[in-house]
Amino acid sequence: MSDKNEMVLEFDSKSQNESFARTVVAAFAAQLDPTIEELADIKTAVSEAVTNSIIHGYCDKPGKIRMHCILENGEIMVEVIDEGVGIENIAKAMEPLYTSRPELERSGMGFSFMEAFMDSLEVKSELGKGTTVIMKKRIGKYQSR
Amino acid sequence: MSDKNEMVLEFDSKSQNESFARTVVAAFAAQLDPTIEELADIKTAVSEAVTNSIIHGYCDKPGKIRMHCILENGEIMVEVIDEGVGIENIAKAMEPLYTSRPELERSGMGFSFMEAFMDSLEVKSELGKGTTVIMKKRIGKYQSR
Amino acid sequence: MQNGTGNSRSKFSGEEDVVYEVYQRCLIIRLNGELDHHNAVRIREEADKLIDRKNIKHIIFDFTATSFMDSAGIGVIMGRYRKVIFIGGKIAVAGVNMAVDRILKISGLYKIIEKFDNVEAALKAMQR
Amino acid sequence: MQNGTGNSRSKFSGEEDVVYEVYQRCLIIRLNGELDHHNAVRIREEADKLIDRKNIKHIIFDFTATSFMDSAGIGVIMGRYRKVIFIGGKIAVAGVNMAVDRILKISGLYKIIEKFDNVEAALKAMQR
Ligand SMILES: Nc1ncnc2c1ncn2[C@@H]1O[C@H](COP(=O)(O)OP(=O)(O)O)[C@@H](O)[C@H]1O
Ligand SMILES: Nc1ncnc2c1ncn2[C@@H]1O[C@H](COP(=O)(O)OP(=O)(O)O)[C@@H](O)[C@H]1O
Repeated sequence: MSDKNEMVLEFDSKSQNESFARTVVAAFAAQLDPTIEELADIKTAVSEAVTNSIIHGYCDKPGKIRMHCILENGEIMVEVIDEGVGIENIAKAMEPLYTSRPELERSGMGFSFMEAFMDSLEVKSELGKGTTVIMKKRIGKYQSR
Repeated sequence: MSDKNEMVLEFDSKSQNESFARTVVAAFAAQLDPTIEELADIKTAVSEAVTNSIIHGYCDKPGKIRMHCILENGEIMVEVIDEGVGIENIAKAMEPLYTSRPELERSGMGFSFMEAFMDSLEVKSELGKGTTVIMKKRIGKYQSR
Repeated sequence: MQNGTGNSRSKFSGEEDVVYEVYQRCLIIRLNGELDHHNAVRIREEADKLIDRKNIKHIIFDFTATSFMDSAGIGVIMGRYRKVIFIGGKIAVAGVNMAVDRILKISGLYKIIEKFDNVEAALKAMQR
Repeated sequence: MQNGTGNSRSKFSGEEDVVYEVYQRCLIIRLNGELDHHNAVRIREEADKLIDRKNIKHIIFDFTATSFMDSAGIGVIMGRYRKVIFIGGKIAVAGVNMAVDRILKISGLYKIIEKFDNVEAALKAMQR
């Protein structure tokens, strides 16, 4: 299976969909025949991005989250897109331990985990427009760590 | 969890995505706390509809399949949509054992299974435009059979 | 299809191994994993090769480890039935779980195939 | 959250039961299932109620049956740490599998909490 496979999932910004989104990505990534560890890495990273869209992007209010995935040449690309409040200072947001919502017991480690568990992480955001997180990871033979 | 939850999945018309589509619907339907049997029913019905889009709608050529799901009031609605060749005579297509592709060892039981395993089935189609299959099933306390 | 690298590989995709065994003129097909259109294509090819080469007369489908089946499975069974019926062959199913049983019932296949608790019982009946 | 109807219900959604046990002033939280933001909200509430009512000093998080954890889990542990540290309490983790261990390592939490093979070992060390 070396040809490209692509999917887009759009779902409601509700916390019970965090688990759903992880399961969907894992089921799709399974086509690249990942190890259990690689699958756990991807699930964790996606969970962080989706949770961020729900609690930061949409501030727990209704909204739609889009997840775009491509499998190609042994690599998975996951894009998590919201049309929420956006991020004013991306560099600051990505600093380890920075969180704008300590009252929710957020640890400020979401972006750090996405970086640690995926090969690459890119964040695009515009205030009032929304946020897009793009993550890539090479699967299988080509170990990343 | 009685409020509405909605998702749309768009994926490539490839046979390896039959299993993926089933898994996604099952993971989403799980929020209604279905029995193993109800989950198996939904997976079978979705598998039939998605397979039909791949082999009949797109005739194994590239295309996109959209799956739209709503959970509401203990019921799951699944819509499987393709923009393939369409069906000329829907009534005839839905007859048990009718198949246009016996050479692929199709049994002509796809629509019969969708009807048997879901509470309701609706088929809309236009030649050259595509086909939409809409299925509903009540989950849990309110047993359907 | 075999996953030679082993150990911690996940088995999520449902591409588990289908196992074929031949006893005299009887072919046993152990349908491990999911039996849908995607997998049916491959199973059909592999089974037909064996049927021709090994001069197979009877076929036993073992569903003990089948996690999913849809109408593509019915097509696989019907197709093999058509191949062996002309030489007086028979088709049996074994290890049928509840989900597969309902599908076989609805399909009407039990009119032309026989169900056994396990492969051993089916083998005994066929070699009689 | 308990699923009273039992038997053939599927456990797909990850809403498995978190179990709380109190031994003297030590609270054991068995994190069965998935620990994400969705479940963290509930666990935080339930744990804090017990901590206040039972005058809890030490907390042991048991990850033996944890199938998933992300940074929301770090938040849950850190939040409980802040609650008990002022009264000289300690936090321990037990039954940590590889995935959870990597997350705890990256988070730096091992600087302030201790890891034990199992709950019994943690209990013994805490009650010393
Ligand atoms: N999708 C998003 N929309 C708006 N703000 C976001 C989004 N994702 C992250 N942020 C901002 O970046 C900060 C850091 O994110 P992160 O590292 O995941 O930590 P945490 O989620 O624990 O706060 C958040 O506190 C928030 O202010
Ligand atoms: N999505 C579709 N697009 C075009 N034709 C379809 C579609 N779904 C079903 N059909 C037509 O309806 C017939 C009956 O479908 P079905 O009952 O599922 O049986 P089978 O798939 O085994 O042929 C098909 O053979 C095909 O001609």
